[in-house]
Amino acid sequence: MMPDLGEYAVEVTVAYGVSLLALALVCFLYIRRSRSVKRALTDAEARKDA
Amino acid sequence: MIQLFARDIRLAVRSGGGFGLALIFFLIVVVLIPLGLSSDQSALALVAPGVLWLGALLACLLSLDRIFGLDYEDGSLDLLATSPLPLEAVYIAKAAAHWLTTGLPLALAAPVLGVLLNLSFDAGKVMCFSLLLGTPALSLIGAFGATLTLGVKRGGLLLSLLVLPLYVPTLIFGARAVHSASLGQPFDVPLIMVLAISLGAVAILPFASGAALRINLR
Amino acid sequence: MIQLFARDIRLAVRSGGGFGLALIFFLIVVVLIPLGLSSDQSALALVAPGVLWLGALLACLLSLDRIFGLDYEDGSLDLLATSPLPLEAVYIAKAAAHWLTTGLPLALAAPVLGVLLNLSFDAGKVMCFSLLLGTPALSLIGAFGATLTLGVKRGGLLLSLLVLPLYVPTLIFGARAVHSASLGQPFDVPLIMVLAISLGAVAILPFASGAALRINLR
Amino acid sequence: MNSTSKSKHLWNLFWKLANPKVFMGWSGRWLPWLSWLTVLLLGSGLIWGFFFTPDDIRQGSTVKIIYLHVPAALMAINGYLLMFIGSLMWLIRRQHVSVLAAKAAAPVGMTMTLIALATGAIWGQPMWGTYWVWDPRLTSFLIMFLFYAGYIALWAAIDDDDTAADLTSVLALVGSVFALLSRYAVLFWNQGLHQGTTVSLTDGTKQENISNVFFLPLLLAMVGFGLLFLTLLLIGTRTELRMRRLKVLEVRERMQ
Amino acid sequence: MLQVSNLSVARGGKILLHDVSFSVEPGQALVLRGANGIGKTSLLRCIAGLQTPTSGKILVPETVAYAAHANGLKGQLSVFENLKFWADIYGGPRPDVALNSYSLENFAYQPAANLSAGQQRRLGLARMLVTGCRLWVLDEPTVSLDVQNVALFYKVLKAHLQGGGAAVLATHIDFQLSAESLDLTSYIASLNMSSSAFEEALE
Amino acid sequence: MLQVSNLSVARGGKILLHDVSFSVEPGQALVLRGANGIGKTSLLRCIAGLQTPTSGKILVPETVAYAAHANGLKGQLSVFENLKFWADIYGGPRPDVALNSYSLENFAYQPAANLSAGQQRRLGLARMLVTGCRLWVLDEPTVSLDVQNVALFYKVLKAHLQGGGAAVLATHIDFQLSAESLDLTSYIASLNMSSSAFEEALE
Ligand code: HEM
Ligand SMILES: Nc1ncnc2c1ncn2[C@@H]1O[C@H](COP(=O)(O)OP(=O)(O)OP(=O)(O)O)[C@@H](O)[C@H]1O
Ligand SMILES: Nc1ncnc2c1ncn2[C@@H]1O[C@H](COP(=O)(O)OP(=O)(O)OP(=O)(O)O)[C@@H](O)[C@H]1O
Ligand SMILES: [Mg+2]
Ligand SMILES: [Mg+2]
Repeated sequence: MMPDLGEYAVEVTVAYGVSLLALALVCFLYIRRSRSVKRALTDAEARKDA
Repeated sequence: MIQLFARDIRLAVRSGGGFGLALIFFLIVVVLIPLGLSSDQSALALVAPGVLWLGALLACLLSLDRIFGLDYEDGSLDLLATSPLPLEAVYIAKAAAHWLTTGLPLALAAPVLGVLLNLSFDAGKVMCFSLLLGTPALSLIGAFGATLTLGVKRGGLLLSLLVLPLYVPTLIFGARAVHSASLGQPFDVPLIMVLAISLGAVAILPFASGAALRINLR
Repeated sequence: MIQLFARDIRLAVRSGGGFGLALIFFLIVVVLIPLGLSSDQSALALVAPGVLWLGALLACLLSLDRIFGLDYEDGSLDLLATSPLPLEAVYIAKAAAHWLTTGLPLALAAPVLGVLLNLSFDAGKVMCFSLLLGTPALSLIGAFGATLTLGVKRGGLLLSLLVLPLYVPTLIFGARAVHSASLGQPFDVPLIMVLAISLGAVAILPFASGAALRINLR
Repeated sequence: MNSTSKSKHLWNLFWKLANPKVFMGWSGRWLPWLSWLTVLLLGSGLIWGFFFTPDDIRQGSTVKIIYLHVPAALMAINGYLLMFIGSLMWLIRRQHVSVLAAKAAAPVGMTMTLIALATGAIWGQPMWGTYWVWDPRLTSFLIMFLFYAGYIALWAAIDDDDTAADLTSVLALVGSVFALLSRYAVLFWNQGLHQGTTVSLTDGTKQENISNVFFLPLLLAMVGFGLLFLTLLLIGTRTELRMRRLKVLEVRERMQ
Repeated sequence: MLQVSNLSVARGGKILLHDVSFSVEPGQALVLRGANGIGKTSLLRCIAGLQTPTSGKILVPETVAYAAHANGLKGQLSVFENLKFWADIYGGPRPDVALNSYSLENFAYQPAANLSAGQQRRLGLARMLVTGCRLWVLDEPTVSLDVQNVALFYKVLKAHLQGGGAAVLATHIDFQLSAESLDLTSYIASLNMSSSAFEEALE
Repeated sequence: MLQVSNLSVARGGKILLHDVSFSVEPGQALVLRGANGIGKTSLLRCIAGLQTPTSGKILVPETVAYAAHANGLKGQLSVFENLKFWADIYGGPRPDVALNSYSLENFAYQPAANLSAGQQRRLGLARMLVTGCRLWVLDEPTVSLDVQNVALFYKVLKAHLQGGGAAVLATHIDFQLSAESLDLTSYIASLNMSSSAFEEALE
């Protein structure tokens, strides 16, 4: 499965690891904040209408 | 005391002056120095320990006047002085909050920034260690300076002037430790000196600062 | 406008933040940097232009938040805004006062301090000249940054974070001019660039700053 | 539909999106599709790049880093551009959506900058023998990172939303002028080691000095990164818009 | 001299006052009244041009003299220098008369930082006289003043009105000068008015 | 509860008040009166322990609650957090009662910076309640308060006194609570008193 990365295996995997981690982190933060704000807003609208 | 510490941290975070700011300032100084130097790369590793220490010191310096200045101006320092909390405790709480929001992040980031200045990873570790031992002294000495210049509105420059000479020993020993490490020489003596300065500051400065605060509020 | 300029200078002198303070800070930084460096003397002349420029830049930085901060806090900026003086003129008067109390003394002192760093006298002259041309840009950019961070109490660190990246071109060209001069190379191109930045800053920043002030007072 | 009326249609849509309600509706409709497309393209681009491309003769397997490095660098620059345009539109036409989009773009752009810097640094070790050199392109990227940081910090430091929007926009405009200036200053300061531009996006065709086996997955990764950027931008802008609404409701609630 | 029509005033994104209209002629003073937090300061800031109203129109002379909650003094400058500075900025009369009217002559060469709260307030009020402006906008002018000094303030204000000047002021004390007063309570904006269509649009 | 005997108070190297004596018992309030600049603030600062008198003695409980001209609020913290902080520092009661007494409940979670002048003052006064101290030292407490809120303040003060507390306050307004008042005018120090023996020795 894993391709042969030769003598630079560490560098390449670290580069992919770090980047994907950063991307995952920023996606996670955006989605989490989006969810919490959305929930807070629907709650607030519900309270207003109630 | 814990409450005051917690309040100061909360205030720092709220006003956007939390953990990140000192760090980025540190980064900027590290970027500016090679830019200001000629494009000669070889000199860089040579100056790295000094530059990193100096950057940490300046990042510390720039936030010093917040430590007491804000409370003095809005009158809450007066109120704190009439509260059951002794002024020495006020000083310690505030210096500790300052260290947590500036010194600690700086120490942790230093090895990474060291890479930008061609510092080896081993020397980077010593850098981190020396900053961990030294930044408490920077915060304590700085907060002490801040008590002296309380009455001077926005006396940032004056404060730096008072504080910088007091920072010299810490800077010299700290930078020397890293420098020795980067040359593969032993670095325990300067590191112990840095620790000694921090401990000495904890032992003496609360009393000096308490007195200075009392004088300034009079 | 002249009155505001005169008042700011008078205030700077009265509160002990006048001509001397920036100078002494500059001196300390210039002395500290070699201390932080290894004791290698030959490297010193090489790094001197950068160090001097960086010192000037940091000395400038430390007094930036005074420019508008004091007036904002005690309410006189509100009053100035309702006065017949346009806010652009307020900005210019204040930036000019800042330059006179920090930039100018720094430029005049730089050749002398250059001697401490093994800088030749000719290069020292160019140093002085480049600072004379460049410090107005530093003051103008800095005052612009100060208008942005008005509402942020004692936002010294944030202010530096905003301002320092803007200082990069001035620093590079200024230090390069001196570096070239110390190597006996032609230095007119970078010097002209420094002048151009200063002129550009005078042309654009008053409007940006006027707008920022208006927004902050709203 | 001919092409002029099509572009006119897009242009109209663009301005209509400045209305928060239209924006919420439109983005809500497209977001799921966009997310799946992102996963698909980014995933296939990176998998192709990582698993199914040959090694370079000189660079060995490190050439695989290009599928992260170049798209990230590209998006970092685009993010800055977007921030600039959003700020400008806010100052001229005072459309909240544009400035909130600028606000939402900044953290993504900063992450992209960080990825470009990190992958570049990791790449530098085997190629140049050092993690970092003060090469002009690298240096200007670092400076751009600082501009991002300043922009985000200013947003964070100001309490009032409209004031923050105005001030950060002024900063973005003035900052862009100085960013350009810095780029030239840095070029003047130092000649570097870094690769010249070999991929040109203007015509979208491959250039002579990069072969097809590398170029196609790279193109896919670039499109993937672009879509990811867009997705996060939409999510972020929607969050900011909702946040504004939430604040109004909270103030009102407290008053009752 | 001052004409305010259908003004809406907001602060912090919330509309406070709605549809306020009044006018002040030369020789008149208008006292704004209302509970704490009703929006007096915000209204006065609009008139002074420091804040833009959300709707409505304000007709004012080109320059007005504004005295806020804060005095805007420079502690390091002497009382005289403080006044002289504002006189220069506005191109108004020399500070001597102003100093005398608030019996600050004895403090003229003291740094303003050394004044007590009430003395600083008097200096803040004396500033009005050196601006040479005909419209004064005063936010709680009598705060921290003792009885005698309040009387002094009345005297100065009366003279200003008799000279064809005008004034708008907000205060909580019983105002002992014959002046119209306007109670802002009836202009309180209802809660569901939002200051920006943008925030409404999201429902 | 508070006993002041033969006190001399100086400010800026000048003796202001001379030979002041009074005492305040639990359940009592004392109103200090006097023209602007007579030395009320300086006297209160002596009582609060922020300033040392040049001569005379002050007997006070270990901790007193002091409210100065400035409110000492943190704008970035919410109203509740501000009070909570002081409650923690003094080990006093929870802020809820204090909030209610000054009808600040609605603002509890707003940053203190967003309050109007009068609202900030109320918050400053509410701080007294969370200190749990029995002696209150108040410097012009009613500044910027409207009539209703002044009444609120009276109510709170009365409750404090009835609970065995005591208060010293300086004010310029007509004080509508039955309280002794002390006019400081008769204690004004003559000019040739100097505040330091050192300066005397130079003659
Ligand atoms: C931290 C360091 C680095 C940074 C900040 C950086 C930045 C950039 C940027 C901004 C681009 C896009 C330029 C454009 O599209 O015109 C780029 C492209 C590229 N970089 Fe780097 N780089 C770094 C290190 C490296 C290293 C070490 C290598 C490999 C030896 C490398 C190889 C490349 C290549 C091959 C491209 C594609 C050029 C092209 O075809 O357009 N970079 N880099
Ligand atoms: N820092 C200072 N240095 C020198 N003198 C001062 C200083 N502060 C106040 N004074 C002087 O001391 C005197 C008393 O001031 P104080 O503030 O105690 O008066 P006060 O009775 O509180 O007046 P007010 O009613 O105006 O608040 C004033 O005449 C003032 O000029
Ligand atoms: N910076 C701010 N951000 C948000 N809201 C604010 C801000 N400043 C004031 N407010 C709110 O606006 C309202 C009006 O404030 P304003 O200062 O105009 O009142 P005022 O009538 O002058 O009151 P006072 O008599 O207490 O001075 C208050 O309810 C206050 O809570
Ligand atoms: Mg008000
Ligand atoms: Mg007083």
